[in-house]
Amino acid sequence: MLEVSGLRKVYKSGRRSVEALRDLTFSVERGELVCLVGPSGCGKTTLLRCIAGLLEPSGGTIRLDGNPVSGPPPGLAMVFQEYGRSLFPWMSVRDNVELPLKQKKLPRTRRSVLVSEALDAVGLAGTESAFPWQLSGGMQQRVAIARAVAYEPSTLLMDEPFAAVDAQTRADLEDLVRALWQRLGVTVLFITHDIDEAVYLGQRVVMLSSSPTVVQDAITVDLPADRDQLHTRADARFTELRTHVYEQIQKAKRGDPTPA
Amino acid sequence: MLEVSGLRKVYKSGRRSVEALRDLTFSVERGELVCLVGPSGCGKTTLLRCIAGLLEPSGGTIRLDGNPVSGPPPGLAMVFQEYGRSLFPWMSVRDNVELPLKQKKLPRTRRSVLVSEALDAVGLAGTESAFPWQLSGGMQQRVAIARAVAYEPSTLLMDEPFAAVDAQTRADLEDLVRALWQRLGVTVLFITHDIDEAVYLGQRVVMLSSSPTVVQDAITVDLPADRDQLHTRADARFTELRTHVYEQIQKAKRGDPTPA
Amino acid sequence: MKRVAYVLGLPVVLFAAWYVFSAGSENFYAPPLRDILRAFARTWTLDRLEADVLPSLLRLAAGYTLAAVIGVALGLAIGLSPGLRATAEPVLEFFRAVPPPVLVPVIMLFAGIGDGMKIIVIVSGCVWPVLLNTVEGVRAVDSVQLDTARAYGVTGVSRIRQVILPSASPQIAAGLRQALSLAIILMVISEMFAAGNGLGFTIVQFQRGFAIPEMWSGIILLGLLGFGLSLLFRLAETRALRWYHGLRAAARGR
Amino acid sequence: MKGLAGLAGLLLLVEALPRLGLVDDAYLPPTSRIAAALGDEVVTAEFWRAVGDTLTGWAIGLTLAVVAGVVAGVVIGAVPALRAATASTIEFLRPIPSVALIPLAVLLYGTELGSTLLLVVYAAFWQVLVQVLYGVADVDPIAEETARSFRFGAWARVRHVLWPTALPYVFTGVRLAASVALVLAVTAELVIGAPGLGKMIAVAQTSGAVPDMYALIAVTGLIGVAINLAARTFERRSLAWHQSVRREVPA
Amino acid sequence: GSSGESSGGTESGADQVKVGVIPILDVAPIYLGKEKGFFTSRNIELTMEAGQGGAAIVPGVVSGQFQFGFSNMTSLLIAQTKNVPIKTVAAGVASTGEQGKDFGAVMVKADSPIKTAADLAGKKISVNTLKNIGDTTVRESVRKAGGDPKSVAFVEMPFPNMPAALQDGQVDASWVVEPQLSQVKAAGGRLVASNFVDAAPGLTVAAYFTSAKLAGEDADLVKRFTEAINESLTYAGSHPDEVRAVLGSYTKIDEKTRGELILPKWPTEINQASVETLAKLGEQDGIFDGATPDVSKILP
Ligand SMILES: Nc1ncnc2c1ncn2[C@@H]1O[C@H](COP(=O)(O)OP(=O)(O)OP(=O)(O)O)[C@@H](O)[C@H]1O
Ligand SMILES: Nc1ncnc2c1ncn2[C@@H]1O[C@H](COP(=O)(O)OP(=O)(O)OP(=O)(O)O)[C@@H](O)[C@H]1O
Ligand SMILES: [Mg+2]
Ligand SMILES: [Mg+2]
Repeated sequence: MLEVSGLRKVYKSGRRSVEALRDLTFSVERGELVCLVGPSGCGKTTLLRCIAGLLEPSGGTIRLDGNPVSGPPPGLAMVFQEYGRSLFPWMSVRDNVELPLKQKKLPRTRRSVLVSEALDAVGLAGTESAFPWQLSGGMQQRVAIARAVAYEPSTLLMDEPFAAVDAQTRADLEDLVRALWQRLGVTVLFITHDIDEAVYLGQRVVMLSSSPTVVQDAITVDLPADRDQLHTRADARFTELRTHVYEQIQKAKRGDPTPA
Repeated sequence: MLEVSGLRKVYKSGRRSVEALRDLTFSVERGELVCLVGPSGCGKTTLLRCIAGLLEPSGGTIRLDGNPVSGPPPGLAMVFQEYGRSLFPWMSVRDNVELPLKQKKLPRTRRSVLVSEALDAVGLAGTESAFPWQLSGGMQQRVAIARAVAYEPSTLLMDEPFAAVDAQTRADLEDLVRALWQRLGVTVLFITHDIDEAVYLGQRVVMLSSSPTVVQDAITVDLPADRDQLHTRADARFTELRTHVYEQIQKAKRGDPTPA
Repeated sequence: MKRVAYVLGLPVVLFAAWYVFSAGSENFYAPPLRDILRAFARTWTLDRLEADVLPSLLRLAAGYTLAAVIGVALGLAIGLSPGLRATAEPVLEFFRAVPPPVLVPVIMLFAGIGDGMKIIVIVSGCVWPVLLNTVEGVRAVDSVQLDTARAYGVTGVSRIRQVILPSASPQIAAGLRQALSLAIILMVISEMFAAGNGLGFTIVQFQRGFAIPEMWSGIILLGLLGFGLSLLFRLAETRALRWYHGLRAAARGR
Repeated sequence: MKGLAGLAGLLLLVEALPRLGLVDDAYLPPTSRIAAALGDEVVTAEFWRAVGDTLTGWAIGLTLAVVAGVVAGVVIGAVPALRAATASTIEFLRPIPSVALIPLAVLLYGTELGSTLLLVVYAAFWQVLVQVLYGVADVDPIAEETARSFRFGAWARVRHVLWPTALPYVFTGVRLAASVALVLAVTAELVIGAPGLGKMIAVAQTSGAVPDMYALIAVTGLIGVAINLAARTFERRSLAWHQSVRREVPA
Repeated sequence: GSSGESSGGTESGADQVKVGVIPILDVAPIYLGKEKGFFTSRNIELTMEAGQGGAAIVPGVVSGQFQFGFSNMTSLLIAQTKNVPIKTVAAGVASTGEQGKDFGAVMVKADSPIKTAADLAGKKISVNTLKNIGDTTVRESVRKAGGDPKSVAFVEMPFPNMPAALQDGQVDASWVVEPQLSQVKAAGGRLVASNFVDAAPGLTVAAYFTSAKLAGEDADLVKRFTEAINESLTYAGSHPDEVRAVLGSYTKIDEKTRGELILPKWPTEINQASVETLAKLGEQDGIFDGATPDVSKILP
């Protein structure tokens, strides 16, 4: 279980000081899939970095399964918003996906199975030997996703992972994430700007306010666990939920303080 | 007027050779706003780079107002898909936006008006003195947009320019682009993965097939010129059009050859 | 064809100019190129190459390799640890500013007068560009790449081998390139002390023996040596940094 | 602060080595004796004149080398054809040791400043040039394309894109060149006998005045440390935006 | 004074003269002479340029940067075989001619098995410059003592490094000159040969020289310089205490050593016979690359 309480982060550099997160408290059950939405610049990436142990919070605590997070916890995979920069340009696509698996000390055969399965799942079979910079933006992003998927993590943090892919691929990837989540029981924290996506994917949707950032609202998505692109999105409850989230975000952008 | 005819681009590097564009022919009238959609990796960025004169096509011709494009034409502004890397990390946000204006030799006062207007329009007032790497992903993308907007171009090429911003901001920016286009009579070529966005924004939507890439289809968006987020998107014709585009893209992804 | 023209074009022009302008030179220390070339053919016979150039090259290879290894290893350590950098930098800067000719006697105190001393002299001079560039290259590794490695538990040796070194490699290459020609220079300097053979020794002997055309021919040989080694270096670099050059060339549409 | 600890360690080591009999103190005297010799030196006007002479040669030579290296590097680096045409010549000239040019320098300038400058500039120039060439090649292609798409002129591309990218490389180049220039300035004085610290070292050496010699060597080393300190301070200011510097600001 | 272009007259009319010297014991007379005014009285304003050796001094003289230079005889002979346009103008320094009491000698460590010059055969000896006056004269010592001169292995290192190298056993013997000679003696070193003495009686070790151009164009200046040098040499020869004192002005030799070191002889005449012997020895050892130096061409 992931518990964030009273999280605060202030960036200081020279004269400039930005309070990215003011006071965040929420928790994610083990094996839960939570989507996080919020206006651009509200601190979602900052939050994810803190949870991953990559950034030192200025205040508050983060606990994963009861232990305070001080560095990246084992079994964590992360898809960075800056997908392009998070791929190593000196490695082929295959090596990029395989490297974390090597760190996990998986045997070679298992690695190669995982790598090709993951690349297949994101629709990149055949590009194994290309370098990341020979791929289109969307393809690069999918390599980053494949890397996380192949890792078979126990906690998966994704920062706008589908921003650069087309609608159809996006739908496929959404289903991929849900399938992975159901198969492995991963805890997933998923940042997106696409409200439909948040509602379609998540068990819960947490909405952040704009800066100074607090939790604006959080809803439980009471849609059936078996979802599919056609029927779920056509569901009346789906529309209700998405409208609710949309309104909250609009409020957040206007700066209405309606903390949950 | 922009005319692309028989455009072909093959990337060769070592043993690998990728035919990114096979045979593209279409044209954009002067002052037209055309949206371009297509599966991830189909060559949209490649096409935009060729049009901007940044990349040498392997075959075919591109003409702008009758002149073959050999380098970036004057009055062109481009928002790159890799927005993060297209901002200069050694300059403040203000300087990043202002630099192209200096190149245009605009007087100082005019520059400062344009810069603050543009930053205001994308919702970044107050970050002028920050460095790009101190901003969130969405904010960086908006700086890149502000740079293009402040430039008051006669041709505007945008490569998934709203991929990293939240829904509300996205809507605002869409309206900003339409307003700019109407005010200045800019020729706009707009790449997006959001089908609704393509239909909402464009006078026409050009759909590309998946690799080997040709023009799969092109539709004229016969919605009224005065559009707004609430009513236009609720229009029945809007839904029809977006369904059409969606189907075409699905076809393209499956690889059905239905060239226009 | 075009590449050959590029490689040879300017040198040919320069040598031709030298040839023409020096043709009537009366100056004892700046003899006509004609004489120098004649001396070259006369001096650098196979025997001479084996007796003097080969030992030099061996020392050069040993010194350069050692400097590369030390420079990269130390540079990694210093680049990764700001604390170590703060502690070690002044001491290193201190030694960096001491001229090799005055350092040699001190080195001789500890290393004797054999090849070991000469190799140490080469190392002591050409380790710096490698070291400095490695330090800067390591410091400049992209933060997102570092975060990615951390998040996926890529730590320790594999972090260094798979992430930090490749990322810093373009700058390390710059250092190695610098060090290569410095190594040749230091080879010459080291052979000015307690040497009995070697290219540098021979050139110094020519200089002292007033064999000026021979001396210039030796300098030309040094240049050729540098040129040859840099070709090898470029070959190695092109292979090792294929991703880097590819990345830059690809986006430039060439 | 930590840097002082490092230097103190070195001083201790040099004090200990001869005291423990690991080296003969006739050839490597302990720190205290060197310090005493240094104390005797620093009160003489001759010493300060020598330091002044050395630093003059160093500063002028370094300035010339850096300016020439940067200009040549940017021009050559920015024009691929020029780069291809000059590469072989550069590789040919670079490994020619400055010391081999001593007769030429004396021929042209005697023991005047010119001799020292010739050697200093020749040696330091290449260091800067090579660094700049690599730095210019490091430009992010997207940044370059951005500049091209906005039709930046040649100067603007150099000024706003090439230069900032190359700057970290240039800094390394200047730091390398600064010490090479110092080394060559001292060496030139040492061998040619142009006035300066190097000449004093030579005199101390031939006279068997070992502590004096080490004291003078230490002075060159300390000058090097001071130069680096200045370079680092300057770097922190002008590279505040760069990965390497921004990460070190505590968050 | 008929000051030529090359010597650059000043407003006061005195000739500006630069002399390239190595700042060692050998050139004490010129420093002393300058102090005593032997040069100013001949309308010469003297500056000493201290180079580390021939590499810096000879080109300086040839190019006219210096008017005069100081060099050992063997180097001058080598220069002659290569037709370097230079000519000697005055004697520089000469051996004392006394076995065991010369200003240069071959030294070994106290406990060295080497007892005589003959034992040097097959050993490693350091000299400051290979193929020069050091190794030819040391070979002559070995030869005269009945050893095989060919089997001696010479290594090159600067004089100041030799005491340490000898002490450490990096070399078996060192040819050193003052002040290193005193230093080695103080460290317990033992003398095995006085090579200059063995080479030739009254050996002229070094001389002052000028460029052929200056010798031809400004004979007057050369003449005045020679006179001044000769006066200096004579004065130095008869005032050893002042020599020891003047050393303190241009070297850093400490006072105690200055008092102890063996002074060379400073005759005003170049000993032509000894030079010819040097030339013969050099030829024998192959340091002229097969050429034969023409002694008469370099002597004044
Ligand atoms: N390195 C930094 N230095 C200073 N300020 C920073 C830094 N990184 C982020 N910030 C600031 O912190 C705030 C939150 O940034 P963050 O990247 O977390 O936003 P975000 O919610 O991920 O936005 P987006 O949706 O646009 O990616 C922003 O105002 C940003 O300017
Ligand atoms: N530098 C390159 N070298 C080799 N192949 C490349 C290079 N750049 C792009 N490609 C290939 O060209 C094809 C088209 O790439 P492009 O970036 O134009 O796609 P895109 O339509 O913009 O995709 P996305 O929507 O994912 O950004 C891809 O298959 C890609 O692998
Ligand atoms: Mg973000
Ligand atoms: Mg693209």
